[in-house]
Amino acid sequence: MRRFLLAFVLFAALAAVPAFADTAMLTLVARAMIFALAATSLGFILGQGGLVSFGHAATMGIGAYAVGILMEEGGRDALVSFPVSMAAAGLFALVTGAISLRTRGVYFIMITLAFGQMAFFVTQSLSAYGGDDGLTLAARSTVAGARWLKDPKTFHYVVLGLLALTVLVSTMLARSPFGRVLAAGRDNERRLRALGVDPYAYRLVAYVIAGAFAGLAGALYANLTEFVSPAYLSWHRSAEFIVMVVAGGPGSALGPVLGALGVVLLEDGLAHLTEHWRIIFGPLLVLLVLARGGIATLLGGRRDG
Amino acid sequence: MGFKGLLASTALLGTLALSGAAAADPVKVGLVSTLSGPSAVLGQHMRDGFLLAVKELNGKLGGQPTEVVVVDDELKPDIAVQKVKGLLERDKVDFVAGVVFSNVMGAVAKPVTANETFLISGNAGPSTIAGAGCSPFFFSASYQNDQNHEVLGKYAQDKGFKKVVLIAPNYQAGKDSLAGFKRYYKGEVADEIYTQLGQLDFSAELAKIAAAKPDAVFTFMPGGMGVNLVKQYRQAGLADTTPFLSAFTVDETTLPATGEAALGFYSGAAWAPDLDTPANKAFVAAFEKEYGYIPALYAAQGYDAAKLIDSALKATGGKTADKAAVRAALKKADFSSVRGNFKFNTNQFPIQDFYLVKVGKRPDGKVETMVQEKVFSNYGDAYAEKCEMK
Amino acid sequence: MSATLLTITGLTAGYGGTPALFGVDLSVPMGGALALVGRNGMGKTTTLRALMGLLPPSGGTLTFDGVALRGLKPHRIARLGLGLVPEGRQIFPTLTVEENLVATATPGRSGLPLWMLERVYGLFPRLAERRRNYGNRLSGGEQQMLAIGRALMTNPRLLILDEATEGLAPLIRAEIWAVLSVLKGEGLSLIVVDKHVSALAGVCDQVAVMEKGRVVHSGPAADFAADTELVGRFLGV
Amino acid sequence: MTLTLFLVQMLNGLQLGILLFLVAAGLTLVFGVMDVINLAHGVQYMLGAYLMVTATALTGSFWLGLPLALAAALVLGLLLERLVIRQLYGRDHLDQVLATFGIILFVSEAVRMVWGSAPLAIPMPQALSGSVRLMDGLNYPVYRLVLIGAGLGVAGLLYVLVTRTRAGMLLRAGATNAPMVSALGVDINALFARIFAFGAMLAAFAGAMAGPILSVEPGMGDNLLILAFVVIVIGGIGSMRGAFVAALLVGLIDTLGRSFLTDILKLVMSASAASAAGPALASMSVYVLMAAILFFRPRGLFPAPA
Amino acid sequence: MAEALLEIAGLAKAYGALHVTAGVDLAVLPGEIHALIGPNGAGKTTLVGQISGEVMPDAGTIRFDGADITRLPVHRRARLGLARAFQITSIFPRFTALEHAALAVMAARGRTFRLLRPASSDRAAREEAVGLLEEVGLAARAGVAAAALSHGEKRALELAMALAARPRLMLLDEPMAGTGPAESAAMVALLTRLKGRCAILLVEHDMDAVFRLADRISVLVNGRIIACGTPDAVRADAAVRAAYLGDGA
Repeated sequence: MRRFLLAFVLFAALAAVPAFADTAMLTLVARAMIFALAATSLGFILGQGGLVSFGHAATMGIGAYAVGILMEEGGRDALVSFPVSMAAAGLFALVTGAISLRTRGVYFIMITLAFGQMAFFVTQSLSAYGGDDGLTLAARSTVAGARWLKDPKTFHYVVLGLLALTVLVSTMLARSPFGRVLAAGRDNERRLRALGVDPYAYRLVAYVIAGAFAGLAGALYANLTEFVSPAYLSWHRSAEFIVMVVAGGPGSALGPVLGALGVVLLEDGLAHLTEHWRIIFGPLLVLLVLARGGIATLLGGRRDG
Repeated sequence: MGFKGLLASTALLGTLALSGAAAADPVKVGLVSTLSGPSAVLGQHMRDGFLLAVKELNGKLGGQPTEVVVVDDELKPDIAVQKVKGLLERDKVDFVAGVVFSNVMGAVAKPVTANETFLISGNAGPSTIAGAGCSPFFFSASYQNDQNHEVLGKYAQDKGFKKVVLIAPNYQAGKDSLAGFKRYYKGEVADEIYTQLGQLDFSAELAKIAAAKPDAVFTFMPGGMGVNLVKQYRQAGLADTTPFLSAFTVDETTLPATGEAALGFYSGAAWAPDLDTPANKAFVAAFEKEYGYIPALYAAQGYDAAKLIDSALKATGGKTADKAAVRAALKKADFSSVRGNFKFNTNQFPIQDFYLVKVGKRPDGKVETMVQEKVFSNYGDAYAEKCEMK
Repeated sequence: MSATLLTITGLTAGYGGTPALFGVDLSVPMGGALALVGRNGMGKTTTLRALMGLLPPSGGTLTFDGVALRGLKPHRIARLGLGLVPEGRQIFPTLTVEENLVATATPGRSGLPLWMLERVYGLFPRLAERRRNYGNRLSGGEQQMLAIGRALMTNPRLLILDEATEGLAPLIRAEIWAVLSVLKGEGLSLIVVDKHVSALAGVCDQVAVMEKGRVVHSGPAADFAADTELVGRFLGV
Repeated sequence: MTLTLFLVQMLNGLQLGILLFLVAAGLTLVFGVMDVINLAHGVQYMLGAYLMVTATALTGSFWLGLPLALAAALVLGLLLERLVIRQLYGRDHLDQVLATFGIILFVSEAVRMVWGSAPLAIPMPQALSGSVRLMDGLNYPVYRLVLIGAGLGVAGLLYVLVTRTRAGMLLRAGATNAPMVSALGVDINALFARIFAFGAMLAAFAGAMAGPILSVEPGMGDNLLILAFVVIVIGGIGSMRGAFVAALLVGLIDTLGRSFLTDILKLVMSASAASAAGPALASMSVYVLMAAILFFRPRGLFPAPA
Repeated sequence: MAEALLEIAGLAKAYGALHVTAGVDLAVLPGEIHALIGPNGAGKTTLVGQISGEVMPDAGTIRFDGADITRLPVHRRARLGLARAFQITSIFPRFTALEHAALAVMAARGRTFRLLRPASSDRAAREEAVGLLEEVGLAARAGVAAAALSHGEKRALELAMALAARPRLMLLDEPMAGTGPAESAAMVALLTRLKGRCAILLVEHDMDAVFRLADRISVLVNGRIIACGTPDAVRADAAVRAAYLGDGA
């Protein structure tokens, strides 16, 4: 109940942002929310399944490139390009996940990094689509022919709605038998196998779902910046997602959201204070860890508890 | 409702409200530069050059009190877009200046010009913006990306080098660079080597070069990569046998690190610290006095960008509202560039002279690039005709 | 046997807030041997863990040769002269037999005959034969000998054995009991946790019986072993 | 493609591999023994190079500067262990990732504030500035040969240290059962602190040695850190032997890929397609190698004994 | 022994020079309680691992209900009706006993691949889980978090989870370990009730319980079965006495 109220207050606050924010503020908050969406999808496999993907930015970047490339080829409508983004990212997750999930722990972290880097270098060599310079979008996607997304406030609410949907889906997945099997595999894989369940297929499906939602985040991000770049797929970005999820607390559905919003807004706030903001931000992360647990653990219990 | 939850939510709203605060009146310029990460030194030069000009003008541009908002694009295009939108929407800047890297320019040019705000490039000059994608709100205070490479290509051709090896990082600017070189060089290209962006060690590439035995090597290897390549080129003994032609590889951002290893290496540029114009002499002296290091190309271009804005605002009497008037004033380029000859082409990129420069030692023992010979006079870029502006 | 080497009074400890020991009192005289018995899960291992500092006690006092042990880190406690042969042996699998013996060896300050490699090999010839084998390649009996040898190499004044004969073949078990007798004869003090009452009575002077985190009976070991009614009550089914 | 060129490229690959090994060795020590994922290992490499810049400037000598820089790195390593890392033992890996990521941000920014963002250089020691003619037109700097030698020396030293000394035994024992080691009278915290600082010093040694051939700049440790992780994962976590083999493998694959992949592709496709695909494939060759190895051996080449 | 449910022949596993199981032959008949005893380190844990599928044998075969399962992975064996109860339960420490049982039921019935419906809405699974808890005497504790259950209750919950698969053979690994006399007696009573529902391979140290429950006993010493027969026969076996019951323990 407490968590429900927290979610309500959080989303109400985000919904109220356009009432007082200027466009720059809206852009910042939209970026934070898109990262929150990607972080939520990572938080699902990381928190529920114990799968630490170090290539999450790659799935998001593939989603962004799907929008960019489609637009370059004349496919402007979000009703086409967004599902294509999700499918492309999901397909990437399916192929790489099928291989990566053979490994465990740190080996999994590193093999997902490897696939992420491969995707990164592929986008970098896409000369037809700007290569390393990236690709400027002609405009934001249309929705059934309408230019809704052009308006920053509408865009804000679209992102907010999709973020809410993602959090909802992640919560429902966590509570389903599927989610329980995933969590059981995380906590005691041996016992789960003895129940007659091989967690591999469950993990793969979870990995693909997370990838597809990261692809959705990428599609939104391409529209926000009206630009796609290999930088979106870099391992630095993947590391940032892990930081967001862990900072917020991977055990709860809202943790990654809070983590992403906190990191993005704090970075922006500190950057206004000093050019050397990292000298403050770094120790803050250390203190956060030393003070034990993430923001969400301070606020309430864990999802599977 | 948990108290802590409430606290967190209100804190979030508080952050939003605070950073949403509005700003004051004078002429505002947003200076976008790369100030963190491995390439920060380029951005630092550009920022210092720009700020030096504003300081010399007593903190005023066109006689108006001026506020310069410096933002770090972190060399991440999406971060740059984010911050530029902040400049446009929140700070309501009248000009955006700067931008070191083309991929950042690719991301920010559209939002700035679409907002009908003038964008004065302090370095990046991608071909799209010089050509079909040109905009009345975009002015380059630097050069078009291909030009410096063309200088070396022309020089290699004139000099009669029969066989060269080209080497550049495997990304768009690297490919453009080699294309620019080949526009004027018609001899044999023994090998085109593409390296990984950010590569540290070039021993494998140097071995290939040595095996090919070219008359000269041309490279585009910016930042720390260039430092490594120069030092290793020298260490491999190639410097004694094979001329090293380069663009954006040996300049005053990298020379402090390469030191004498770069002596005798060639580069192509529209400017060098020893370029003999009165404005330049004053600039270099003032810059060294202010910051304690020798300015590079990026500093000179940043300096010129500020002077260009100053000249335009003087012409409009400090008014920024009439965009057409500002644009007309900018186009005149009525300021004394440290580069001497400087005027705008139809695509609002400069027409200027380009030189072959060579790393040499100053009387005080420091190394810098020195003008060797003029390769192009009043030279415009190859894309201007694709621009529909007249 | 007048002087007391180890005194434990009112020891309480627990795991994650759940108390497991409720005021344990034990003492071992200089050169004495104490048998600690009781059913599984009654707190014997927990007592030993608390003694060694591996589990911080929540109350009580522990004094070893006049030094208060509470609050000391395990390595400080061990260096005072407590040698642990843990439950499950816990041999280092990536070290050879000889390395297991040498790695944590400390020169003796106990006043007792010094333990060196040769002496351990003399005590357990099987170990000498397998000195180059890795710890995870030994049989259970060999591992147990190694665990005892490893503890002896720290030259302790008090040797603590937790279920050192569990699951071993009778011959090997007998060999270990014989070794313990020899060690005691040399003046080494012992705490022995085991289930084999008659064998215990052959080595130990005193017995303490634990039940549900308390010492519920203590007395001469021989008397206890002879009292089938007592043994049945505390150890039988 | 002549045989000489191929051999020269093998030598280049060997040298890159040695450099990677020096960084990966410290990482695998800290990770394998203390079970701490230390992302800050890359900035320790960077710090080593910067300390070397200052130390050589202060002493005016490479040979005096090197021990000074290493000592400073050792002290900083001990300090970092005491302030932060010590709190991370036994914590969730992700907590360690987060905290050491914070350290990266802090140290990188601090380095930039102290030394500035322009690339710096470490002068090559006079005695080693000569070169050997390996093939026509190409000199191989003596310094690089020394670097290879030093790396092999360190590898040998590590081998002896781990397999032959008591410290090495304790290190291996601590890796499998730290509480038991401490129950036998060894101060495990002090042992860990020393291992961590030693690892930091190894990284600093790599940075200091790389300084004369590479530029010293902020962020120089980032990509190397990732490559070092690739190395220890390919080798099998905690295995020093694995780290050595994997480092050489990665060094060779990377170098040979960069040297010959485009030419090889030209045999099967058009020149323009090859020069487009070659460099991209060469860039990812290391990652393809890792994915392939983990596909067939999910715990690396030399998995730790169960 | 053609009708044996589980038939093990020549099973072996060595770690280096250490032969943990060295040619084990064993047969479990349908419906019987077959106890496996032996001193610690005799190879019981490895043998249990080999039967459940966690340890792949170096040599030998395992047949279950006539089919060769020597190389099948754990979950496939579980699906064939070979259930295993572990020493310690709690997949999720904060989940209730009922939720644990329900997960086991859903896993057994193949109803776990449901993505968006809450697990708690599966009525049928819930009812079946309640029935299982009643069977093992945990009905009154259904709503208690697994971590808060007593040791004996956790063992009972383990049994409930194993029973959820409606197994034909249950592998019970030391169900009496660490339990008090009362809990031990309750476990014996429970296993007596289950007798005949499925075959049970019982690995246990508590001799009293073993001799009370088992139809047949096999004795494993140094990786080999040295005796197999009725309790009385095993008790009378000289080799067994020497090797195992020797010290009068």
